[in-house]
Amino acid sequence: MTGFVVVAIALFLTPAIVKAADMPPFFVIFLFSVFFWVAQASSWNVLTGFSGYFSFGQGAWFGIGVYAVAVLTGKHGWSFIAALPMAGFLALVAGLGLGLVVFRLRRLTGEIFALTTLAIAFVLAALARLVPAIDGGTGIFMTGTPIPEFLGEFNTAMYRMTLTIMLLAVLASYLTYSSRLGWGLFSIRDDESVAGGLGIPVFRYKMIALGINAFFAGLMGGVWSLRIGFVTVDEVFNIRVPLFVILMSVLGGLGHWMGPVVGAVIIFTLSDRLNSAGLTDVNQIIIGSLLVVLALAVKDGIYGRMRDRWLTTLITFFGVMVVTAIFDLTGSLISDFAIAMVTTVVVLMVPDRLWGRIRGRGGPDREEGPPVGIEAMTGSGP
Amino acid sequence: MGLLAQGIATGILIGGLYALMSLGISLSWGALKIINLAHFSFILLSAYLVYQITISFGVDPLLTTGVVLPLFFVFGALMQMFFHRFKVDEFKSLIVTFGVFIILQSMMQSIWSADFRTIAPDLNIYRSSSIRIAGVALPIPSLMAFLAAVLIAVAMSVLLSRTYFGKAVRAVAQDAEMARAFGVDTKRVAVLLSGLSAVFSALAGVFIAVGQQIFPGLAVSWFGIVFPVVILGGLGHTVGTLTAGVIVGVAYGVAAVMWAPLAAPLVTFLILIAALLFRPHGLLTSRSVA
Amino acid sequence: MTAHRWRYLAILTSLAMVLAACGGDGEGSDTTAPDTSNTTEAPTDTTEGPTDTTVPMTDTTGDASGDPIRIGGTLALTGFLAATGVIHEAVGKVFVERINSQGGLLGRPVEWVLLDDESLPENAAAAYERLITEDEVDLVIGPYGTGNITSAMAVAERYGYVFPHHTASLTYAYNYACHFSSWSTGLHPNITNPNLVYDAIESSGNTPETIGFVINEFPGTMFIAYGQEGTDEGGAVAQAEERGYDVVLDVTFPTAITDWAPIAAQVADADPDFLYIGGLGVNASQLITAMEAIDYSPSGMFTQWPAPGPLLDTEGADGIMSVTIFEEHPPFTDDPEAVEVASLIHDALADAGVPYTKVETQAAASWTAWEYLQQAAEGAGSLDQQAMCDWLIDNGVSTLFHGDIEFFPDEQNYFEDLSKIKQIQDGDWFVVYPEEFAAPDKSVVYPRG
Amino acid sequence: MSLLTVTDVSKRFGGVVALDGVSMTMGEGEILGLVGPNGSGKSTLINVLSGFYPTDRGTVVFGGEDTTGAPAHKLAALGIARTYQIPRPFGTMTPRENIAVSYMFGHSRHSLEGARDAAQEWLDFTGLAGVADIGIEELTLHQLKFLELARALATQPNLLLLDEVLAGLNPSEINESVEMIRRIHAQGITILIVEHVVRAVTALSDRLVVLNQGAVIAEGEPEAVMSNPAVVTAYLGDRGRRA
Repeated sequence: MTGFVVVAIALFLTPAIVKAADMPPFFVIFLFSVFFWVAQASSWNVLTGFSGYFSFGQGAWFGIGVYAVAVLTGKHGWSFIAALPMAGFLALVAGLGLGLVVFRLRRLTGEIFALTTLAIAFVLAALARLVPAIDGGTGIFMTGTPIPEFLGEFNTAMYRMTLTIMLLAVLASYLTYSSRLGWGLFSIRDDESVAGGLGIPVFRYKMIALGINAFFAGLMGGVWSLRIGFVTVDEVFNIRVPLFVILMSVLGGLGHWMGPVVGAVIIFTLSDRLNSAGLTDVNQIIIGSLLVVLALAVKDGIYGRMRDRWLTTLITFFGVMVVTAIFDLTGSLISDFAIAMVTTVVVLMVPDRLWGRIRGRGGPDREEGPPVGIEAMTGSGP
Repeated sequence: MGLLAQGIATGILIGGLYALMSLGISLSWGALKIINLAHFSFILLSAYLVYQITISFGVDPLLTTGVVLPLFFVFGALMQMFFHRFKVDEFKSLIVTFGVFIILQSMMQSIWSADFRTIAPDLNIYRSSSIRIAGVALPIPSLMAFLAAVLIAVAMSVLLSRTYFGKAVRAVAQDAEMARAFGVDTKRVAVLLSGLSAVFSALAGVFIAVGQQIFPGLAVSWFGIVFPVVILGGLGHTVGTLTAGVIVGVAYGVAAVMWAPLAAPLVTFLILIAALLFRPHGLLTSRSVA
Repeated sequence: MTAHRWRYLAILTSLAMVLAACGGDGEGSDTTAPDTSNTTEAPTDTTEGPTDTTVPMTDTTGDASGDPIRIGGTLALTGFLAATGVIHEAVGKVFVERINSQGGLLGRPVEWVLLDDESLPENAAAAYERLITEDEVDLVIGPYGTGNITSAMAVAERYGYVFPHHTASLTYAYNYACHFSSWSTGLHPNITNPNLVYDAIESSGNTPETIGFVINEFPGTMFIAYGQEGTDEGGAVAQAEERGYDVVLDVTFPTAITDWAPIAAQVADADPDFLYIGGLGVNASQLITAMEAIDYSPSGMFTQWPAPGPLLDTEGADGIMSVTIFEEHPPFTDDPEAVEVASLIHDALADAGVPYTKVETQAAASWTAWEYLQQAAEGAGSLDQQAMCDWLIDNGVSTLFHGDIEFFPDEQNYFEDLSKIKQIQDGDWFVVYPEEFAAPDKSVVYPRG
Repeated sequence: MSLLTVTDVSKRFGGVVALDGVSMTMGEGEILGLVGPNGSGKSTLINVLSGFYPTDRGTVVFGGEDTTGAPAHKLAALGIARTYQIPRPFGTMTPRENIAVSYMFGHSRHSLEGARDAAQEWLDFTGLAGVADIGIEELTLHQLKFLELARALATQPNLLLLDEVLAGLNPSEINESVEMIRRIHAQGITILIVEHVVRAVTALSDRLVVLNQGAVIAEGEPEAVMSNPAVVTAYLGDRGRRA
């Protein structure tokens, strides 16, 4: 918890440091994009990672948030700061509404649940197109939307808002993970009816998980409407958001609150660097292969490996970081970070058996006592 | 009235194409427990291949099936071997095949560019020809797709309900372990079925190449049609899939004509959600493959 | 064993990423990075960095020498706008090569830092932030697509960069003092554009009694068809009614439409004398195909922003009209330079694997936007954004495809609508209206043959 | 006084009648054996009592409170715990974590803090302490059965429903289990035990209830019940009776 506070403070100070250290302002912009994805992935993980209900609904909750703010500010003259809470609230209502129907039906589990959530997004898109009061196809401009002064100029404001929401989302995910709620959800994921038999209020817990997911996805969507600038149905309700959060969480490791955080940082940094190198097509192919390889080879996601080989992780990461920084290989801190990160991931991807041989002994490598159960999948639980 | 009749007629026909696009996904999902998103790029890739072969050799687009379909049978079979090798389950398959989908998409774009491709009319006599029945015009491309879909749906349901292969598939669909225990060569069955599924998707691609302009963005736009059809029809249920395709096609057509084209997707998905809530195992309910 | 092989494949993939990341930043790092701390403050300061770099280099050799002038921008190279984005990519490359071969800009070579925004406005915004604050490009040029341009313009405005762009359709929304549209639509396309179309039709001597509208539910096409949201001014539909045409059909369809048969059926049912398609890309081709499929062909058609190639290859499209800036026939091709550039663009598009390589609206608009940058920099004699902006407003630009252009600050920097009407006649596009731009002995054919 | 009263409970699946007007009571602190041939409705009754299936007809009163149709988690909270014929542990958790979860929920509501340590009590009780922190997949069937018991006990129930805990165990393991059930009972927990292994049930139970085709055909002292002709018929068919 103290660690959490320290990180929070550090992040809030970062923009000032960036300015003081004459680092490119893009650093700030880069960071708030990371925050966006961390929040999205973390909130998704509370539902899908913890309770095992695979959801494509992220796009829907996100979209509701975006449109809530866009419509209220753009069409009803609300101030941004007044509209923002509605983004979270409306998404929450929609989420609970879905849960109320879906979670009552025992058979709506597994892929059927997943596709229901997918369908929801399509329906919302169709609605937004059809109803002029929402969009009606003309799109909504957010570029002119005034932001309250106390938040600072645009990028600073975006940074502060995304950071706050991201911290709250991760905190929610962490608190869930380290409480009865979390363990109740894990039990539901493992065997829902047994969980019920042990006195876990299955329905209520699933509703809470879905609520947390929808609320933060929507709230962040509300902030993001400013970033999108010109809100249209096709941009807001495309399958990109749900697919990225899935990719990020799977890569980082479902089930632990840290998994999506790690995954989001890795994936976003990678695609950002590849895009900035003008290698989008490569980016696509790499992301595709990453998906395939990780789903097949790295069972519990990178974060699991990071815990098992925490020492290696630290040494590799900071080692590379220092080298690239000292010899100024890239001229950009973000790129140094990206390289260090990728190298670490590469090292962590070395399969257990081979790893054991490298380290001069057979068997899977563990640099600490072999954790099992939730531990294994997720590292130190509560 | 004539308008409505026309709307329904074209709806039924386009429904055939939808069914054809959905069959492969439905079968591999229902019988092999593989949610194969790669099928979307299979459809598009086959359309591109048809286009390429047609314009390079100036042949009739329908003749290309001789090359394209076997090719995709191999693709499908190889893919299943791969899944088998790595014991890919339902959940993993969603992620893995999505990865494959992304890769194929960007490859197609880098080969054929993002621009629109059309088989010029002189090579494609089918595109805008049609036949009239009782004042209702039936476009040839969708008519062909529809007939193909009916043929395949019927053939498959016969194959699945009457032959040993069919029994084996059903056994695998119900409980692969058990099937193995009873001496069914589950891997061979799965590989064959996966190959067939790919062929159906490829065939859909052929008719798409014949019927419309193709571009990389197309594949994603199919998600919204195919998934409703697959779920509505019932996983692995060929006749059900055909029925669902027609229902979606007609619903789409009628909603577009009577209300607004914008409303069509809405109607489609409301049908889907209703189905998910009340008939999660498909219209002609049958949990197993048939 | 194979399990391992796959894992190793993972390692290789990741290594590829490392290289990619390095490579990318190699590109980024080979520029002099002047004091960056200013770039976030007031617009005037942002130009300080760039202007520093205009100081002549000591090792001046050859005609275009010294530090390259870096021009940043994104395009929709992937995603649903990519089909057209690829045209703008090809044109930009041609322009940059040509300017470098002709001694560069201000005596310095030009480097185009092109990124992909995946057709997403938020990516465009992020990319322009990066280009301006991290890569510290000297100049920016707009992306493709209304949404992306809108988001990118907000960034350019934040840093006071001159922002030339080619294809933003929601003209009324752009108030940035240093944005310069190279599109020929003028500030009120929702008024001028439909009127041009109707004038063209009537120039044939025949006036349609009934008209039908099939409109893509896309901001740009909606704007031109129905006027600006909130204000009831203009719009193709309203103006058709003003002219006494009887509007017998008015349908909007979703951008990602998959089935055209129902709309075709509706058109056939309404059977208008003239069909106005507010379509993008292949919409028109798809609709015509669907109508042909039910043996219906309207006696006159117009489509907003088509992909010209596929339309030529569409059975039953002969006689359809559209708007354009430039077509490769006299009088446009009387200028030899235009012909030369056009041929360069052909090759570039062919290399990019684009089937239809002729220069028309998109390519012409794209080229013009680049001309803005070039002439502004040369005119102002520096890369000072404000100076360039002022120079453009004071002097206008003389363009290859639009002729001389003058920007009207009180018209949000737009110039008058210079659009022309083109029509497919015997298998090719020809400008048919206004007369002075019409191809030799070509005029509007309505009703079509 | 009776802890559980079942009155005229019926349950049908489609055309099949699984329970047909079953009535029975259980006294505080007794061990009741529920026996009957395959498909006689034993497991269905357990599922009804633990709230997995709603009843079609009839009422269930537990601890003086009408619990007919109450959801499983409510019944668990009231103090009903069950085990499963085929063990169903939480696969991603260790035995300790499995027990900790039910300690947190069930009849005993505890926070996460100390749940892991609290689990030790039942680990020791069931002799699983040695395998407390290894993966579930490494446990033997015998150990999994004990984990079922430990997990049920950790909810600190008043009524424990044991669904064929002895099935698939070898004689020595059976004796061990019987011993353990006695010790559980000694803690004052009322036990409903469903069994095939008649020898063990008769040894354990104070009373037997015999189900056949969803109906109670006999009830009472174990010996008396086992010699009841109807019961013999049910188990062995008519030949058995003549013999």
